[in-house]
Amino acid sequence: MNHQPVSRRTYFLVYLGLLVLLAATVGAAFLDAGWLNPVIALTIAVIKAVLVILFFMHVRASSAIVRIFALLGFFWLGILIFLTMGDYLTRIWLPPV
Amino acid sequence: MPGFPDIPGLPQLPLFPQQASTVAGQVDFIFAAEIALGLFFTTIVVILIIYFGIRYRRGARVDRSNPPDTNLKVELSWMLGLLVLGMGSFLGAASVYFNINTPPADALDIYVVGQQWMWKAQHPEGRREINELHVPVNVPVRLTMISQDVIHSFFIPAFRLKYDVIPGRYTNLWFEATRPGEYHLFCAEYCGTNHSRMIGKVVVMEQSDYQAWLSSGTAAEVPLSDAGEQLFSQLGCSGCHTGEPNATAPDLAGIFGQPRPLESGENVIADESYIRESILFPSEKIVAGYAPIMPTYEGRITEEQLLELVAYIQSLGAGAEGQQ
Amino acid sequence: MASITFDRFRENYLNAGYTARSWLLTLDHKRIAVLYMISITFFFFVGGFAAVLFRLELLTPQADLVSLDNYNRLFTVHGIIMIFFFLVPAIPSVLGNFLIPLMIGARDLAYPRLNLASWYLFMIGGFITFGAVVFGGVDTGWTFYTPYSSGYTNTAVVATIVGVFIAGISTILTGLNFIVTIHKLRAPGMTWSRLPLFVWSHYATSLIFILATPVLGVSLLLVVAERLLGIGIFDPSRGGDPVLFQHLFWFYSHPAVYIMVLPAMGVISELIAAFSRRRVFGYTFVALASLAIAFIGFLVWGHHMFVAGQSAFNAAIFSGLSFLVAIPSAVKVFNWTATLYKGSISLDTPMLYALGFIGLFVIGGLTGLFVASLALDVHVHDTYFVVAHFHYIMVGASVMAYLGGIHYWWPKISGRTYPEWWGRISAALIFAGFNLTFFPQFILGYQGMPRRYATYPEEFQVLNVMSTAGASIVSLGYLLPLIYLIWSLRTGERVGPNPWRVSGLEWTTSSPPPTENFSTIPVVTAEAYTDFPEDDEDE
Amino acid sequence: MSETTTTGGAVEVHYQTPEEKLELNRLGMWVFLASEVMFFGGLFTIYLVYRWLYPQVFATASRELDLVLGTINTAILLTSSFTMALAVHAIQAGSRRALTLFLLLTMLLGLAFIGIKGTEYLHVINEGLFPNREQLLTLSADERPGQIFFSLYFAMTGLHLLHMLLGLLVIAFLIVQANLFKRYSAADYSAIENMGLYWHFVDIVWIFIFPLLYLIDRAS
Repeated sequence: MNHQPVSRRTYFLVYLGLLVLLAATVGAAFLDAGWLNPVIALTIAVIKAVLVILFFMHVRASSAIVRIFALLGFFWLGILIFLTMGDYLTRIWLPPV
Repeated sequence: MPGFPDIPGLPQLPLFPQQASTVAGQVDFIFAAEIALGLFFTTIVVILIIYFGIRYRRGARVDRSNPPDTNLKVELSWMLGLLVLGMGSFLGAASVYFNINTPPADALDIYVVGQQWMWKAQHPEGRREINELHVPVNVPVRLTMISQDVIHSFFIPAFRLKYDVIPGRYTNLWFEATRPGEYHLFCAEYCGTNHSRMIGKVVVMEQSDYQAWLSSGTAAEVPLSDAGEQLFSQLGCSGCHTGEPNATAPDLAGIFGQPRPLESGENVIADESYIRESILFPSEKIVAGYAPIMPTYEGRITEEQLLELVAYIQSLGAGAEGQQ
Repeated sequence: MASITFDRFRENYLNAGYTARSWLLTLDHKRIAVLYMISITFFFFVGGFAAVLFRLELLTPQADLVSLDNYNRLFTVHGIIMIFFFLVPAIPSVLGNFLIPLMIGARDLAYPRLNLASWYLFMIGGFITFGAVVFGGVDTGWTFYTPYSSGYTNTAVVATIVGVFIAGISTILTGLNFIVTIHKLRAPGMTWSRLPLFVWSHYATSLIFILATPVLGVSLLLVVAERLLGIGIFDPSRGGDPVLFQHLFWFYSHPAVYIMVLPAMGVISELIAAFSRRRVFGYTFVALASLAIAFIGFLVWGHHMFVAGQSAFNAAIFSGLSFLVAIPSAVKVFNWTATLYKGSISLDTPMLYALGFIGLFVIGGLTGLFVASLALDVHVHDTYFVVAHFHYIMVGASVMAYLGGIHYWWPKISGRTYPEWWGRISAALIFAGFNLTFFPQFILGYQGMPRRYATYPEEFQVLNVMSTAGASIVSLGYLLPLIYLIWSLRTGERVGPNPWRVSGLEWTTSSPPPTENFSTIPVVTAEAYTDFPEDDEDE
Repeated sequence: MSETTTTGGAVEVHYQTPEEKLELNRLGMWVFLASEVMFFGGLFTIYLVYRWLYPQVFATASRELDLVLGTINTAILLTSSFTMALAVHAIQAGSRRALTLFLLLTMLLGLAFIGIKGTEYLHVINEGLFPNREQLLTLSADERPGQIFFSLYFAMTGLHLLHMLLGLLVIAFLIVQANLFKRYSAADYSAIENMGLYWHFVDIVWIFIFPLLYLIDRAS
């Protein structure tokens, strides 16, 4: 097994990418894009998180089981958010009885 | 949903409490149906366990050759059967639930405030009562409920109905009583020391008796909307909500139940919750064309007074202009 | 029971050391399991004592034995201690801890130090909470609903929550340990399709441990922050929604029901196979049903909130999903029943517990459908119907399985037999007493008696008296095993590796097992439950 | 690998090879992080609910936070993640010296983050924006949900900070272990790798906290 799954050069490029994305997200916040603002902010955040997970945390070079557990938490968080927000989003559908 | 047969003398049956509302029979029907379903499965499992337990007891000389290991068809068929039965029960119970959750438009309004540890009810005509609720028989009644402190739950077993009474937000419960009499009223959500003493009774009366009861109140018990109108000027609301075309605050006549355009471009229905929220947190949902200048009344007004204001604004909407 | 010549001085995990240090600093999963067994037994009797007291109070409609406040404290003690300090850790931390390495052919769990740390965290949390609820008194119920818990009660909520939080960390670490162990430390040949069903169900349980517990942790922390710092996230006077707390609370606490029942199902699968002397019918389906229950169990929490102010639409989704969770549960029951077919059934104490489990679980599970039905739940929610339902699942089923498992593996744990006659008596007493205690509560609930009531209208008295009578029988039933199992440590017959003559790796090593479990790591060549030694009884 | 236990018996023969030990510990850490995702996830869920209920108040309240400090802190944390990645890289090559250097750098950056966060807290508290403070109760009385925003601000950043502090303690411990006791090598670096995973996770949490709290509606 290769003990160094990611090279220094890649780390540096990812780091630069993260800083660029940080600048992008701060910049985008000053554009008045209405409902798109939070969407842009969260999309950039997700890209940053994925970069960190894939490269800094070596998931790109990891075993299948590690990848599954890397996804598991986020998947379950999705369940929590989806069904909780489901309540708040649909409270206006019927009169709140 | 067919109703559960209304057997005379049912109250004597230990399993079922009195049925005194239109949904009670429906709920009892679902209950009976699920008991039947449950008995069916329990009997099968119990009989099989006893039968196998005796027939295949250790030492018994029986044919034990080739015990089945697994059988996809058997597994799939009982899964599918359960799915069908489950979805059937789900749909039956859900249809009654949506009925419970959709009050008819012509329902009689009564306001309920829960607090540690009592129930307070206000009738639009002015009668107020504590730990009792008088309602007419055969008339749909809609309760608008709110709590002054912690979560309570308004529970009338004879009606098979309950709904939580939550601080900070109105909840509703509607019913149509079918049988005059006195029924238990319980608080079903644990609310502290005297939770088990937060009980009372619901008195279902003939409609004529109810009218007589309504008008037998003291002179202090003015109709809610009148009390609300008084508050409206006392608190200074009428200074801005003058009703004139160029006033600094919107005209409130005829808005009740109507969609209101907001600054943010959305629409919101001016229901009880919206009116309450606008009095307590005025700047959150500003009606388009107005400045956020209204002060908050949070902490300066009780839940009962809020309900009086709601009733007052509702009474303004009674005219035809509300339909425009 | 077959007795073979046995070297009584053989080195095993029990005689590996007698000092307090050799127990309190042990890294042996078997010794840690024994430590857990002692601790949860203590908590069980604390919680049980509270239950006896308030059942006595409920003999009469008035509050004459204890005050209203003390009644509220008693049911809170009962709920918090029983759930967080008995039911949740009972089977995983005792039987799971003891058996998972033995069953998969490993020498220990993946992280022995972490395992010991889990026990210490459990004890620290346990004693903080114990002190708070017993000496301070907390009256929120185990559900800690806001805004009562965060703004209104003036009891020792903060200390209680701190204890529960620490115990929560302990269960997360236990779950983590099990997951890594099951993934990485299986003996050669022990493929996933050969894992005992006990291990499958503990794997599913561990997933719930690690994914649900933190959500409870953070929502309880916010209650503490609200009390101490004035951070007001659920406070309605600032626009907060107390119902949001319920969402987060039940996101843990509904799956927590499966934390209590899944390991129990694992135990039952083992017992049914062992005492029918055949492979569990539909092994794959029973195994996958555990995972299905764990997964669907996360999608149904809203059925605790049908009348709590949730949107009717969302309530309907939760109701539909709740019916789905019945399918894998029923699949298990049907498969256990089918396992009896063409088996060679003996009704030893563990099997009596297992059959009792099936009976109580069927009733508890089916009444689960009642409370999952939207309109019906409007009526029975927060009444004794719900109380009866979840006691059938959590006490009826889980405790039966725990006791059945303890009896079945007692020869493995202690190296000695237990008195069979007393075992059967206790199983029968518990089954009968339990039904007498809780069946009347179904009727009571449908008649409308709300839960957590210290006083009640007089027409409910007859059923309450029946319930209390049953509770006294059940208490006796629970005391019996405590006495005769301890007694058997001195008087029980010493046994060989496989006294039940059943299949499973844990029965291939001596009883009690040596510290290193196996002298050489076994190589597995057979499917689960197929390796029964020849039965010599029919000769 | 073998460990001696205090029960007197020798137990451990879990790991056949160093690789297997690394993989086992790596899996353990990821399972733990899945749990941590749900821990912070509860808070994020609460955040989403209230932002949906009170979009205006959240936008107003968010503008009270110092964007410059927030951005600098984000950059610092990203940099610390980078140095942490290099630390793991160093020990994978067996260099304890480089490991120590990068761990020290990471600690320094982490301390800088905490320092800046501290001044930000002081600023916010002095403005009276701590929930239940007189100013917040009176200044924006008709915007009570603003208190929920600041409650969430303190809860989310506070728990994040707590995780950072814990991480810094462990890094300090690792530095001591590596230098005083010559632990860790190219074949045995689980502790370092897991510390890295933890640190990156804390970074990811911040990556989401930053836009959600600081960047709600800066345009208007």
